[in-house]
Amino acid sequence: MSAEKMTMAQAINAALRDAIAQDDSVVVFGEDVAQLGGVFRVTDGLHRDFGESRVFDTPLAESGIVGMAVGMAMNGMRPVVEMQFDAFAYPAFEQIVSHVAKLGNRTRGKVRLPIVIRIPYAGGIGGVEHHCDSSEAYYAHTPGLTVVAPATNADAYGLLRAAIAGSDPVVFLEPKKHYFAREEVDVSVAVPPIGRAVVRRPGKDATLIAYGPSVPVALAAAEQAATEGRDLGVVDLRSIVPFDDETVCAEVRKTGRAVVVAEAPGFASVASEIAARVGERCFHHLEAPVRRVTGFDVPYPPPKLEHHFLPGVDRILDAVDTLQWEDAA
Amino acid sequence: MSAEKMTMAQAINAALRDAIAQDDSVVVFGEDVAQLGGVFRVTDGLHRDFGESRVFDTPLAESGIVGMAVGMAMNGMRPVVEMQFDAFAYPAFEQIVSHVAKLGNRTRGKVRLPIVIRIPYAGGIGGVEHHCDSSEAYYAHTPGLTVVAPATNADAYGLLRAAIAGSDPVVFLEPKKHYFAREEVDVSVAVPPIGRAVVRRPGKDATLIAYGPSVPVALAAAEQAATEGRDLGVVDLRSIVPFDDETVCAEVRKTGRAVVVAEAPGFASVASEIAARVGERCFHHLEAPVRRVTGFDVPYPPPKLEHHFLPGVDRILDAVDTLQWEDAA
Amino acid sequence: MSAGQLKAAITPARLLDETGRLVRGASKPDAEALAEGYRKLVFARRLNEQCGALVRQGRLAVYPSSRGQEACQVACASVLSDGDWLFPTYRDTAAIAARGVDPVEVLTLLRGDWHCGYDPNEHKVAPQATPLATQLLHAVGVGHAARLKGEDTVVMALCGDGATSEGDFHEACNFAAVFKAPVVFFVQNNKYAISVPLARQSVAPSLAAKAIGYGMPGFRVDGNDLPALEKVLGEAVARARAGEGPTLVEADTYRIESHTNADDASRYRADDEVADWLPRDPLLRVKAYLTAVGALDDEREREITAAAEEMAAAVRAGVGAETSADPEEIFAHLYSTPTPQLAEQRAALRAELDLEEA
Amino acid sequence: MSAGQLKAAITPARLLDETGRLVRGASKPDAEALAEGYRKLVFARRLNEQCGALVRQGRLAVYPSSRGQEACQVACASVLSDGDWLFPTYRDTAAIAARGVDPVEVLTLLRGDWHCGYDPNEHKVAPQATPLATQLLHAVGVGHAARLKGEDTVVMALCGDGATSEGDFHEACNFAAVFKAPVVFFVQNNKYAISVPLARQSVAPSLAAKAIGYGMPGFRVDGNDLPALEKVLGEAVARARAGEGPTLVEADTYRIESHTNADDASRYRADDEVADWLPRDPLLRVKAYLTAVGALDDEREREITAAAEEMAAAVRAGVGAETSADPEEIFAHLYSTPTPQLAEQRAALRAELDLEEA
Ligand SMILES: Cc1ncc(C[n+]2csc(CCOP(=O)(O)OP(=O)(O)O)c2C)c(N)n1
Ligand SMILES: Cc1ncc(C[n+]2csc(CCOP(=O)(O)OP(=O)(O)O)c2C)c(N)n1
Ligand SMILES: [Mg+2]
Ligand SMILES: [Mg+2]
Repeated sequence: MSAEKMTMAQAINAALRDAIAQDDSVVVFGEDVAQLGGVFRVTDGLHRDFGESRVFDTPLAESGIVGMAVGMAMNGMRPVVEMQFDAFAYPAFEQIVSHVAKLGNRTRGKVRLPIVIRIPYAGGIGGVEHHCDSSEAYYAHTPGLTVVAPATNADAYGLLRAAIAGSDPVVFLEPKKHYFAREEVDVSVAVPPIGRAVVRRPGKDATLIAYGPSVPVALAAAEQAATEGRDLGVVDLRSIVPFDDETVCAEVRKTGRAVVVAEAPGFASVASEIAARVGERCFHHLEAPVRRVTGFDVPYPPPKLEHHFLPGVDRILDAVDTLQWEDAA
Repeated sequence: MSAEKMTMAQAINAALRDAIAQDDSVVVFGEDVAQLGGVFRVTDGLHRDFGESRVFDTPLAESGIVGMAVGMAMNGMRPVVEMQFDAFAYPAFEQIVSHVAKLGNRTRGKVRLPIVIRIPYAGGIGGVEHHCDSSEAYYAHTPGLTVVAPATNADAYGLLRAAIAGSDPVVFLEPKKHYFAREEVDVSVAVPPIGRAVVRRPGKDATLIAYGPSVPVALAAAEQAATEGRDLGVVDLRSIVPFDDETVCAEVRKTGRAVVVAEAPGFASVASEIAARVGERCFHHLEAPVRRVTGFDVPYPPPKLEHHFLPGVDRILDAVDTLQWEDAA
Repeated sequence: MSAGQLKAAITPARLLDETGRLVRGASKPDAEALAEGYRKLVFARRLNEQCGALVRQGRLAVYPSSRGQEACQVACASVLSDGDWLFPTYRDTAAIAARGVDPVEVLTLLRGDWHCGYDPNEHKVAPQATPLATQLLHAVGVGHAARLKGEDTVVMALCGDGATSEGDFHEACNFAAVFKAPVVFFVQNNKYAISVPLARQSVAPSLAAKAIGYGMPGFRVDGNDLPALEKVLGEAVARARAGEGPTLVEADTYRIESHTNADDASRYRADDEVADWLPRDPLLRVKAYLTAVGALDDEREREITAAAEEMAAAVRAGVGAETSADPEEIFAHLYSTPTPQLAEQRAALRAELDLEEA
Repeated sequence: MSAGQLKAAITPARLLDETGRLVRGASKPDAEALAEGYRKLVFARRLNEQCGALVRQGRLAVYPSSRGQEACQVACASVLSDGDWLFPTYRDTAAIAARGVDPVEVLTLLRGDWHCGYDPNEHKVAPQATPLATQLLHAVGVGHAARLKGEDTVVMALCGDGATSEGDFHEACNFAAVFKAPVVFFVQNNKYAISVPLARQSVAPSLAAKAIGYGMPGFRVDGNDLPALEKVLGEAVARARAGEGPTLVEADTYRIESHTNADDASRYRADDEVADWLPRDPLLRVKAYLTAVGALDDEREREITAAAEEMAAAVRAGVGAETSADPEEIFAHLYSTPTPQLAEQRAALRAELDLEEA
């Protein structure tokens, strides 16, 4: 198969379709995923094509969905479940933290849980409260989970295939604002494995570190900076857990300057972790403190105010400006 | 009243007792808090002395407990609820994150929720799985919550009184391993307000930053270091949110070296936040990277292995040793 | 638990049949009160239509319509006293309006201006809940607190058929029953949770039958029959007020429109099904009854329509008015005293905005 | 929903009365099978006692005893086939042993060596669940997966009276009913959740009555009556196996000891209450019956006692044996391939340990 223009929703749909077709143990379930094809149409057509035993709607209960997935995985299946929106995964929090993340460890690896929890996440779509949370910190802080956040449609396909095929539970964060953006995707070309970051843009002056929905924003900022004579690199983490220290540190050591970009509120967040790690591991290469450009420490704002909350190009460039360029000269 | 030897359980009991006696709107409820006085006896005698309308047992359902607290606070009460153990607060996660933390904001301050969620937390007591989680990162990352973690019995009393008296929701983390440790407490002496850190021990060479159960460990490490000729200071945060940047940065700027000590797994944690903030705000004062001594990124281990997980004096001193003392000379 | 109680939880109570005739054995509703109810039905319907239009004009981001459920919307508000509380969902805009809140304030949420546009304390209406079933616990808390304070407040807690599957529904019902809290749980069973039909939500003989498992009375009622709803809900409110604890009421109704304008119901249900429900319109049967008993004539109908038009015009004007959202408001309400961190972040945003303006 | 079904969910079924006499109209249990059941009861009791002793000797950190509930423990295991699954709680050590798992392996958790000491797949026994009610959903998942795969596996899911208040209990029952999953929910209503009495947990006519709200059969049974339990649970298993979906069974029983050794039950219940339950001991009545019908004599009793003593000795020896916990194991199982971060942390711990040893 060769490159095709598709949206991220279509890329994920294709990944689910191919996984279901290839492996009898893959099942897809959640709220509105069957007949409707999901509120974002991500599972469109799967129920029609694979039937009720492979793709089905559940009662409206997220703890139930995830808890049932645990049992199905214990009994040899590979459940891929959808939480309808980020904040609606919170009712399943106990199941995710106390069981999905820990059952493999609890049983000394006798039980493995190949579960993928798909979460349409983050903002930028004008959604009302509870529909735009960036909840990755909750999962990334929980040992035992793999946390993936694709930024490109090709990664959405490839990382989801890898997540479904693996033996461990994965929280798969799908940036909602990408669902309907078209990109060339060649599903026959393998993407790097989960755990590997990718340098989306090399840069000599400073390194922007981002994942998921913040990657295109970081790229746009780098684009803009280039017109102003500053050469910014962009690292796309792709997965938050495992974390690719090697790639991140290699880039930062080259530039001596780093800005972490993420949509979630910054306090005790994944951005904090990245800043702390980079500070710890690249200390002697740093010309300036690692800056974080994140959402503010407030609940996701109402639609008319979200643009003030979201880290944008200007805010990133402002942060880059504070990286003590004079001193470094 | 003058100083009295009491355990942290007793100090908290006294705070609850005094708050109930002083303010008719204070109510205490949860699982086993009434007749039994709590599995840690923290609420001992309160039901007997104040009766069913002030102190009562609920059905066994944590989301129910917190959700009911939200409603009671909407209707003019000051609920103080107990989650029996750290991991058993997870079923209430949605109520905490989507409502307790956000309802004040949602209603433009028309509704305030003076709720205190008491959580016996962290390890060191030989508890089995789910009974020793350090869950502060989940709460600290959630905008709208105040997160308090006392390390001394006097603070346990004073901070809890302040938490109950305030207008905003507080997650009050009680280090279990302190419950039965006796200290002098004079409840008539006010402690600094929520949001203020305290320098428990001044030090010239490096600063240990800790909170809750890690404070005595940090103090013991400083004690030990002193015998080896190194002068370590210890900052006790007391509250994680709000965070006292001023005190922390003042100390770190003096010493140029910082080690963050916390029991929770380190990834995307409160320790990450502290390291990131200190790195950002004290960059030019730092002689060495900020080190983190935290729990490993694994589920809390079984009792016989917990001592390998917990940050102890040796591990802290090892980290201090890496703070590039040669270079700094 | 008697056989009669079981039956009441399974067979929907009715006062008016679909043609507006009093069912056999039913006592006559008060015509004047019912005419007032009819007026509210017309208002609710008009509000649903107006909001739909505002969505099409791009003035509202989204609107979950309660078309077809107007009798439920009106009844749950009309059985409450001023001191009582209403806990609505996103679909219950018309119920909130029926309670007396200015619809323009209610629509603040769906305009995207703020999460909640009215003061919950003013009309004793909680913010519209989006996370399903969570608000039911808050309702229990308000009720239990009232009881502890010796007040006779009653709390009307709304949710949909889908929401009954959530753990919080269970915990709320059970807490209310155990604490004998003065709560009326009112489930508008409109047969769908977005696309998921009732059969995938529950295989119980009825949703009201769940009451048995909590030890509280459960009633099923025709959700398109205003007087029946007012009777059943009114009795539940009276029991709650008298200290007899909670009741679970299930309304048998139907969501005529899509879940919201963003939804396409044709993907999961047949037009026939909707067509079957149209003749069961809650307005038609009240109108037929009132006309038959002479309590509604053309003039009164015109008067009601005109008043509803006035309301709709006010909604159009209110929603259409320019609002100036204050970016700094996102920091303003989170804590009663802002943390140093928020003060810092607010200052940073202000500096950005100042720069933009300069 | 018939009146008979309602009665079965409320009035406990019984085969043997407290004196061990067959109740009127009951058909005789098979004496040989019952004698085998008696043997298991004695084992379960002995295991409870042995574990209590091990706690007193400091060899186990804690033990939640099922003393008084042994009939439940034995019955829920004995009605299962090899391919079926058991989902136990922390209190169900005796049930797991009855299923054939070596008690020493089970006690790994309470010795503090590891979170679960047996291989769940070997005997098809899930790890003992501590977070209440959460395991019920896993049970539904195992059952639903079996059904999708065309297997006739049945899943026995255990919980206590307290756990029925949790949201997960609700979601599990509802999912099972909607999906017709082959699950038997078995609630051991031992009247307390730590200190909280049943009355604070539920005011329903029974816990089994909750089944009505899920559209599944519910049965209440005397939880100290082994043959009655085996009958009711066995029928539920048969229904599940036949594709007829889940059943909720509530056992009316009593927790004779404190919640665990760390608990002091005298703080919340009167000795009288316990004394009332002692004559309802599940062992006594089976013994009386078997003796009366001549299926148990002194020799057989001695033989059973001796075998139980042997088991206890093995438990003592096994639990007493030195174990060498490997500190690095805390990193070993989390991911099937360790993350670089864990590899780094493991190396750091190893370096520490090497230093200590050096
Ligand atoms: C906890 C939670 N999960 C999922 C959603 C997404 N969602 C919004 S409305 C809805 C369907 C609700 O159905 P029902 O309770 O029947 O109410 P109705 O919309 O029919 O009035 C869903 C799944 C949500 N809002 N909250
Ligand atoms: C989610 C959760 N909340 C609280 C606890 C603490 N806890 C352990 S056992 C128990 C009581 C359980 O009572 P019940 O379900 O009746 O079972 P029993 O112990 O009587 O067998 C409680 C509250 C827990 N383990 N899990
Ligand atoms: Mg509905
Ligand atoms: Mg119990």
